[in-house]
Amino acid sequence: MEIQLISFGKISEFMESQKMEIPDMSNTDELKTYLEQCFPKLVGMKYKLALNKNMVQTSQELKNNDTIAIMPPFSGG
Amino acid sequence: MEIQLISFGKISEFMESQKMEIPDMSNTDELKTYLEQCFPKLVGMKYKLALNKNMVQTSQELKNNDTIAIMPPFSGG
Amino acid sequence: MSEKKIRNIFIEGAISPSFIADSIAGHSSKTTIGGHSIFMGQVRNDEVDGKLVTAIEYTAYEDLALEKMHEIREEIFARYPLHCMHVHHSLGNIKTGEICLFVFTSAAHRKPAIDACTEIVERIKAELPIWGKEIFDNKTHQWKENK
Amino acid sequence: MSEKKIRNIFIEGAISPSFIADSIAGHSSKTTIGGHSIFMGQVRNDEVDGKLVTAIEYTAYEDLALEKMHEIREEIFARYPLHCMHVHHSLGNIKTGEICLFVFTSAAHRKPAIDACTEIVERIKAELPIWGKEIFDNKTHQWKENK
Repeated sequence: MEIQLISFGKISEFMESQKMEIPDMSNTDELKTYLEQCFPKLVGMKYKLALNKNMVQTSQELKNNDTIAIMPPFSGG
Repeated sequence: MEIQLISFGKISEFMESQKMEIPDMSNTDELKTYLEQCFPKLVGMKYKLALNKNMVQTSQELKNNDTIAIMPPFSGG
Repeated sequence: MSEKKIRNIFIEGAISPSFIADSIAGHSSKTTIGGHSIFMGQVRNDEVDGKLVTAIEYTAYEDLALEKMHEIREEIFARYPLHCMHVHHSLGNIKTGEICLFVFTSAAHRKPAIDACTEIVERIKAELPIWGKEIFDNKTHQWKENK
Repeated sequence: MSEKKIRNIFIEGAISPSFIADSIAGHSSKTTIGGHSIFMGQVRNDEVDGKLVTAIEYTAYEDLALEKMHEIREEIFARYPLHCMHVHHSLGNIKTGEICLFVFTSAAHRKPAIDACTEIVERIKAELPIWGKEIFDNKTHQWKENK
């Protein structure tokens, strides 16, 4: 399956926004595990996901062509 | 004795600022009683006194030529 | 005795938005500031028994008010890590929609700026000998009272 | 479903004092307003390990931030009797001393204006996907984190 990855803040320094071919998987928890394997710098970092512009609180179902944003802690204001 | 009376707000509508000759008296509590006799509209009104530009919390000694301000509740801001 | 610098807070007439803008702009060289808090009081056209407020006429016992404001300023600076604080209050006739009070605090971080500003506004209303006379559209009036 | 009017809060570059003055002046015709509360965030020249911050570069996940700000706006209006609320946040490079956040609330009485303003500032910092990159005088940088 394919997903659109968007990264922000310090995460964008080692993970570019990109279309990404990933093994089939069913939810965002599995995706986190996968991403942490591909981008070991993510391990131990605080970050949140947004799935198709909705904040992910608990694991969400993942579908082909979904857009996933990876966001480090906010620092607006 | 003589005092300088200064009035503010709605009190100034019935009690003009004036130099006032009053019977000798020793403190501001006595003055309040006297003023309420001279200006019956004061009775039952909420007001504070200032003696020579200091707020009167408890009765203060009164001397000849003191300045007494009579102030209804504040409404600045 | 410590030296006392009594500042004037009173402005004859309304406080203009451009006066406020100049005050804000004056802080851009103060680069240790991280947060500013502002409160502005504006004259409302309240309705009382079918009459509309068209203006408030402010008077004050100026000497005592400035002394008291000085005390408040000292206490606020003692309790909050403020960079600066500015207070302006109108005297005279202020029409509905015009600004009659401007309180402006600045600090490195937002919390002291916000908390100090709020406390200053409360204390101005409670402690400064200032009176507002609400002028109605039929030329009658009533004296405001802060709650 | 209720109709959603998503407002843009983002401004490219710093927020100027004259922008703020115009915003204030625009409220003088709203004569049911009695109190305005404003918070402004300003870029500080913090020192970190001997390096000085010269600017903060702000980026945001704009779509999500605007959705979230819309939610915050609806909740604030549901809880406080506000007349109006305005929020502006900078994107791009904001130099020390410049203003990057402007929150402006107005109500008939001071308390809802002040309380709502404070709550909006807290929620913007905690909930909006915005990132600040502190640029140091030696061209290195570090990513800010709100506490």
